[in-house]
Amino acid sequence: MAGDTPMLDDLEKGPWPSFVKEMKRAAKKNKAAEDLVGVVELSYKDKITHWKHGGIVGVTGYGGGVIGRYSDVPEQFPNAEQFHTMRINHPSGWFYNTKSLRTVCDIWEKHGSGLTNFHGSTGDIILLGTKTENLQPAFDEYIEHGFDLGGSGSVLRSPSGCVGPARCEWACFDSLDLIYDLTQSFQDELHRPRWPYKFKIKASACPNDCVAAIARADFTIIGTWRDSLSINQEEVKVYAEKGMNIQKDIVANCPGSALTYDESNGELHVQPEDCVRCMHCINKMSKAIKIGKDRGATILVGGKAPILKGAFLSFVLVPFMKIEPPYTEIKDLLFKIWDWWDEHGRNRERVAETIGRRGFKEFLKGVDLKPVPQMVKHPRTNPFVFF
Amino acid sequence: MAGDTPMLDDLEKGPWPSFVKEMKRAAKKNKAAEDLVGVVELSYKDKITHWKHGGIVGVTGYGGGVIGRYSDVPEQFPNAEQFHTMRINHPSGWFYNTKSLRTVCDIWEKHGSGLTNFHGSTGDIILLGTKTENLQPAFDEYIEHGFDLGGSGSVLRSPSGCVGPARCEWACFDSLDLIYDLTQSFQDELHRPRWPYKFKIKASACPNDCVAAIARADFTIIGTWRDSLSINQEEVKVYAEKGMNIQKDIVANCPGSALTYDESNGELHVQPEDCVRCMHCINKMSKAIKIGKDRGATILVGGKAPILKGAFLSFVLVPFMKIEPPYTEIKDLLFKIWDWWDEHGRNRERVAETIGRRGFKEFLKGVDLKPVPQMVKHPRTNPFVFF
Amino acid sequence: MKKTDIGPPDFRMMLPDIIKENYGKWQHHEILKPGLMKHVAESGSELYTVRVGSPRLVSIDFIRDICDVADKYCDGFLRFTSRSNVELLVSKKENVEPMIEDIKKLGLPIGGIGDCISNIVHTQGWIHCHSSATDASGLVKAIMDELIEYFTEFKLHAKLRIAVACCINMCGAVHCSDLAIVGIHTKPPKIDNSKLSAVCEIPSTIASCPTGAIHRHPDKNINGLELKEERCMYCGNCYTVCPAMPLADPVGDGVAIYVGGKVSNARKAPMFSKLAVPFIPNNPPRWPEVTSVLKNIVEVYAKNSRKYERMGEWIERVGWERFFSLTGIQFTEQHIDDFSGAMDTLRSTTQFRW
Amino acid sequence: MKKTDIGPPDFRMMLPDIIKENYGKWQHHEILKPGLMKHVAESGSELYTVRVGSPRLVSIDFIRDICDVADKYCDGFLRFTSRSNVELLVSKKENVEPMIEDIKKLGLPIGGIGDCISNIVHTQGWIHCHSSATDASGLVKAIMDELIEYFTEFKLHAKLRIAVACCINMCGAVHCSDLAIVGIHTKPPKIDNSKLSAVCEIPSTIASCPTGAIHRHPDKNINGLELKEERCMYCGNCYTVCPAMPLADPVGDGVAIYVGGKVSNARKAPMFSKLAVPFIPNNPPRWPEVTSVLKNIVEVYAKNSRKYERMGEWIERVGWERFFSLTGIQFTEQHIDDFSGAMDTLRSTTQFRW
Ligand code: SRM
Ligand code: SRM
Ligand code: SRM
Ligand code: SRM
Ligand code: SF4
Ligand code: SF4
Ligand code: SF4
Ligand code: SF4
Ligand code: SF4
Ligand code: SF4
Ligand code: SF4
Ligand code: SF4
Repeated sequence: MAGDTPMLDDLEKGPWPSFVKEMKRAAKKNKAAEDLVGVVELSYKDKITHWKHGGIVGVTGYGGGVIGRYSDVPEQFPNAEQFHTMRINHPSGWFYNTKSLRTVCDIWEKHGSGLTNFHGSTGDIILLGTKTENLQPAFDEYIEHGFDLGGSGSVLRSPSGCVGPARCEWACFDSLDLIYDLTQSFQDELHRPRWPYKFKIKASACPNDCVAAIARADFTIIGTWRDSLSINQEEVKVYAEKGMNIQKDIVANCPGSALTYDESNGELHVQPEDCVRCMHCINKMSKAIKIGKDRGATILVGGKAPILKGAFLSFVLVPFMKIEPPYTEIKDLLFKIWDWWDEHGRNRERVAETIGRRGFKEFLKGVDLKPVPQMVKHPRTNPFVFF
Repeated sequence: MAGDTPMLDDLEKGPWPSFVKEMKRAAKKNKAAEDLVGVVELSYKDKITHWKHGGIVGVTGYGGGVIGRYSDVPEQFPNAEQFHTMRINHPSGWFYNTKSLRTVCDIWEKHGSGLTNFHGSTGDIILLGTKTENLQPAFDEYIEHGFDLGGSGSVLRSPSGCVGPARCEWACFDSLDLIYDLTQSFQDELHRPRWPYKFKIKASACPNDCVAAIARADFTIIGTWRDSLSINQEEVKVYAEKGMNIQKDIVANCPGSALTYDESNGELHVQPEDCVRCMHCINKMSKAIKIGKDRGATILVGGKAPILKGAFLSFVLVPFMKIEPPYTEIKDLLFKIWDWWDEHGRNRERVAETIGRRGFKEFLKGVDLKPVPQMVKHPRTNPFVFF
Repeated sequence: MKKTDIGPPDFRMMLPDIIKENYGKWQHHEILKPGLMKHVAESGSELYTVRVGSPRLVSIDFIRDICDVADKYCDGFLRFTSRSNVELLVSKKENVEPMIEDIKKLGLPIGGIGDCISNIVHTQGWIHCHSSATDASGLVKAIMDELIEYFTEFKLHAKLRIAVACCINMCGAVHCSDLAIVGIHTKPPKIDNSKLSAVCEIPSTIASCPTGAIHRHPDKNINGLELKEERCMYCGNCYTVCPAMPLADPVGDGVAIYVGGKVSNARKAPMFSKLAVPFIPNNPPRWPEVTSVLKNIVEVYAKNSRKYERMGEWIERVGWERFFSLTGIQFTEQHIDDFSGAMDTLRSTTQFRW
Repeated sequence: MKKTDIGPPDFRMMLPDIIKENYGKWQHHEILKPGLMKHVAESGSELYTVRVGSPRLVSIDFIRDICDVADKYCDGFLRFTSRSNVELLVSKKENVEPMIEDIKKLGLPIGGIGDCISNIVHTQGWIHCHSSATDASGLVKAIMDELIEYFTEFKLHAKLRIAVACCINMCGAVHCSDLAIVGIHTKPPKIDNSKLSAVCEIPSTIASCPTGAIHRHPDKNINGLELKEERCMYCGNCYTVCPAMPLADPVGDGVAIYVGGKVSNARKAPMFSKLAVPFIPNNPPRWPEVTSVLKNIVEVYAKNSRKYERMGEWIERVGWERFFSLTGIQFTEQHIDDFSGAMDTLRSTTQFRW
């Protein structure tokens, strides 16, 4: 049972909504949640985590989707001794109807602590805190109501994508449909570990990258176009009239030096071959400047966090690919990458690390692609070339 | 004896002065030079060098300054069988009076092939081609006439510096005197190998770096100033009148974004704390803009060619140091660096490589310097920090 | 056979009519005020989005509250953002203000759209993870309480993205955030040789250490491991592989602060965050030293940056030396990289500021 | 005891009066025409400098010729530049033009000052070095014959520095040149086990190889070495340590071309040169394939660059993809780095041109 919680109580104050208030709300209805409050207060006092290394728990037929978790203070907080989480795969773009959402809540009220993360940082609904015995029944009910587990362990993790065409004028492909299609197509890869390590897919439908794909996904799909953006000169004039300093704030910030602004006639022009499609001018002059019409995506690979060889940003693999159902080209590429990585990757080695160890050249051959200058920031500086 | 040399002969033609003509000029007077023409023609035919690994040859009391060289075709070209070079240390700034120069030539006429490089890329006078038996007599005569050997092997190499105050309005310290003083002070380091590998010192008296010190010297001294450059507005106007586009060609190229040009009154202003002293505006508006008055140098370390860990550009060690005779501060620093490198460096490891292997942090401690942000392009990105 | 592998629900079930009708046909948008924007479709339809801050760690009743609002004003649809905010999508303009009132009654902040601080991407911390060197939810609450005005008002020249990770595994885009707070250990693992051989595989534990700090115990009678402590960089990789090597320590644990990362390709290419403050000990429940450093950085940035300039763009323009002098943060040997590729981060030019 | 360690002569002996008098007191300079500039001192004194191209590999008679000119017009003083040009320093204006006439009679070009190509920094090559994969002097002669107009006329927007090195030891600032021509081997060393053990130390030869390609000969009867050829990157380090491992090969040797380096701190910080053409076989005496590639690059650069823009600055502005398309040079797998730190050179942004 949780006793006094002065430290957590302090975090109920202040303008930002309080997770402690939420924990206490759940605690009122659920003993595990109540004990969780105690465990966390103890951590605040001891300045140390009270969770042990997770054991392997799960549901029938799946190799992941559940994170086992045991407390190291079960005597004090017996109801939180087992506090596993379930990862529920989210609908593309994190769109919900309230009916579905309420169902998710109701099932969790029945089988879990009533605490959740909306969402985990990979994108899943994180259901926090249940016992081993409840995992299967909870899972069965979720499946019944149309929800399935996301990934954990050495599998494909739940793909995610930006809001895209649902609410954004800049979507260069249908990020929602693509993510849904890929997720459905790769259910086996999501649920049954067979790779060296985890693999993540994220899709942003334009270079603004609203799901931070380039930093967090082994396979990064970022929308772009091959023709030119278009400029409506009348709208340009409206921006200028409203006080925008087009030369300083737009033109001078263009990384491609592609824009020229003629103050005399108020016209803004683009040199299409110089535009690197950074989105800046489009972002800031949304009414005047529109993305191109020949749309698709750049495919990049290798993004990941620092463990173990340092962090990577994804790097360009395919400068341009059309992204259209049934998405055959992108799936073929994924299979080639997985095959190569599966064959050459060591245990706990992300694909970027395997590429780093074996060389990008070998990787390119492995996935049947030709080198192009778009793949590099610059050619090599050293003379240590293999022939 | 050299026979027909059709390939080399072809290189006598054309507008650029011909080294073949020079070889043949020497060949007329000297048998070794004559045979050299044959050896080189053979290389042109065979597309391969005809020189063997050099043996150890030298002069009494010195561990370097001579490069031993033997031909692999001594039967064909007996007079070039031994073709050693002597490196003669140049006067600061490569200034000569004709009397000294003629003396250098006369001695080489007597003891060598009569061929030279003015200068080798470290900065020495390279006397190309003599026999072992001539080395000591040649050396003795050079010493007699005030010239000494430069460095080779694992020693301090002949320091060099830009023309500096002798003919340049931008010299922030006396590069000629500094180089002369250091060369004289470190004669022992120049002539007697005792280090892991070679060590080079170069000094450019301003950031234009006219001796390419940052790329080629383990210890790089580049002039700079701590106060502000100064601008003469009248002269600015003259440049503008003569057609210079000050906004586009000067202001927009300023890497510190330190300049503002007011077209209305024709004035150019600098924000001194933003100026990174790149020299651009000064270079292009030499009459209007002058370097600051509180002058000294930035000390950088580590420049070198690619063998073996890849090339390095020198990196900042001391952002600012006053450079004034007797140059005690800079010499103290050199001794500290040499002591640390001597202790920790492996065989054939340049100081940058030792720093890379042992860590910049340890190096800083070794040379008694505190970390400052000017030492880095940016702080670390990874979280793998030692405490 | 049991039903499995059905995947997530089809998102098409989750879209309100206005989105279905104008799918892929949005024309432009306008940010009307903090937390409120309007998208206009080619058809002329207008969609209002109200963005609501969430603590992310929520009870099911929180979700139900939000569902009530969505039922009342949004035809029963809503979404979450990639930074865990709630977005309520309104097709009727007249619903916007009443809805905002209702949300305020729930005690939830509205903001995060446009040039401001949005929700903090974060992780599990002491709530759930065995790896954590700090708490995540508590840090987020403390920081957002301090910086709330940057969420609810326009006080910046660009977006400012904050992330918190409770250990250097960095679950989140922490390594590319404008401001990143990362839990770190600063003491080597404490090896428990009494249970080690029972729970860990010795060779793979040795192999897990990137610095080669772990080796077999020299005492042949002990079937366990020993550590070259001076080689340990507290990365925790051994602990991930072997539970008998915990690093957590009440004194040694705390956070580091990294700054200046971004992921968008707008203007400058994506950048990693760089180390600003190497270590601040944990001081729950409010980590006052952390929040004051962050507030100071945000204020200095807000004051000195130019229009549209993200944190990292501003720092690149003025230089890191200026960042340290303006913020008063001390530059230490820890700031100088010593990981692989470290030599490339040394300044190989005389271009710098005093 | 013999006299030693006297060091070079004091440079003060080598300075003409006009320099002694105005030492450190120069006020500004003007470039009057190709190869001629005037420095004006605070005192009002004027010093004219005429820069003369030299093949660097010269006979003593060449030096004597130059001394004659200096005696006639320059009070017996002269200097050489850091790029091996001769500089004649004239204090009397009326001496300038007659001296230029005399120099032309010697067959020497005048130029290299200002926005042009100066002399090529280079090395020994087949003239003197055992390591060389190509000749240096011959390449320089062939290139300068082709590009002479860029030395004697103003046809560029900035300085263009060319360097030639006959092997990857790169004696010179080759790794930071606008245009760099580097001799390379593309065949592994041919081990001569018959003499190896006599002339080389086996362990240090094995240790010299950065890729670990060298190992003891598996045949116990042979006291020598064997090579994993596919691991060899032809760096030549083993050959430097052990003469019984020569790499030179008439077919395998040739040059690579690197572009876009610089060392000055003006505008952009110093930069390394980057690979443009991985390999062109040796074709003496005039290496026509090399000179035509270089000429093309120079012409494309001259045409497309902006005022004051060095080669590397131009390429950075337009992008490497544009460099390859404008020059028509093929991009190959060799261009992609695979040395240490290689991953940092991959393009981690969607910003690029088609
Ligand atoms: C809703 C959301 C997508 C989603 O699928 O959930 C979204 C939505 C929009 N983003 Fe975004 N972005 C969203 C996360 C991101 C992220 C990812 C992140 O924050 O982790 C980024 C990359 C951030 C980075 O670089 O570190 C991102 C970088 C942008 C940018 C580029 C900003 C820049 O200048 O660097 C724009 C364009 C702009 O704002 O000018 C943009 C613009 C937009 C627009 C205007 C697009 C549109 O027309 O609908 C949307 C509203 C803007 C706003 O919030 O100010 N969005 N946007 C995400 C909201 C997160 C939140 O709750 O705050
Ligand atoms: C729940 C979640 C954090 C959160 O609060 O949101 C999470 C939690 C854990 N992550 Fe993570 N990661 C989560 C998203 C991420 C992300 C972000 C992403 O996916 O976009 C990253 C960075 C991107 C990446 O993958 O590189 C991330 C990088 C890691 C790493 C480092 C991997 C690496 O290669 O660098 C580890 C360490 C490991 O795998 O051993 C890790 C390991 C873990 C473990 C399993 C701890 C462990 O060592 O076993 C954590 C379980 C915590 C718990 O007790 O619940 N987690 N992890 C996120 C998953 C929720 C979801 O499914 O939606
Ligand atoms: C004579 C010499 C110094 C010496 O001690 O020998 C010298 C002399 C001058 N340099 Fe230099 N530089 C000399 C080698 C260099 C080098 C080193 C090299 O080429 O290997 C560099 C660095 C080149 C690089 O970045 O790769 C160099 C980068 C500069 C610059 C910066 C150019 C730039 O924009 O990057 C200037 C300023 C300018 O030209 O605007 C400069 C300016 C000057 C001035 C104007 C300085 C002055 O007021 O006297 C001198 C005549 C300029 C000219 O030649 O156009 N000098 N200068 C060298 C002549 C070499 C030659 O024969 O061509
Ligand atoms: C003569 C000279 C080239 C020239 O034609 O000008 C030269 C010639 C040789 N250099 Fe060099 N280096 C010469 C300046 C340089 C420079 C430029 C400089 O000093 O500014 C460099 C690049 C800067 C640097 O030191 O990093 C240079 C980097 C090398 C290297 C690579 C060192 C490295 O750490 O990367 C080697 C290889 C070695 O030391 O084993 C080398 C080795 C050699 C050897 C001794 C060959 C060998 O492997 O033993 C060459 C003898 C050639 C011969 O037969 O005459 N030489 N060497 C230059 C010395 C002349 C002089 O004293 O004035
Ligand atoms: S990534 Fe681009 S298309 Fe997707 S939501 Fe963001 S701005 Fe819109
Ligand atoms: S999208 Fe970016 S690169 Fe293209 S014109 Fe606009 S600002 Fe320039
Ligand atoms: S480095 Fe500077 S001071 Fe020295 S000659 Fe060049 S421009 Fe003049
Ligand atoms: S010297 Fe360079 S940085 Fe300083 S003001 Fe001039 S152009 Fe700008
Ligand atoms: S960042 Fe570390 S401590 Fe936090 S959830 Fe991820 S693995 Fe656990
Ligand atoms: S924490 Fe990291 S560095 Fe330290 S012993 Fe464990 S694996 Fe090695
Ligand atoms: S570059 Fe190589 S081949 Fe040429 S002189 Fe230097 S060491 Fe010899
Ligand atoms: S040339 Fe270089 S890579 Fe090849 S065997 Fe010799 S040392 Fe090794």
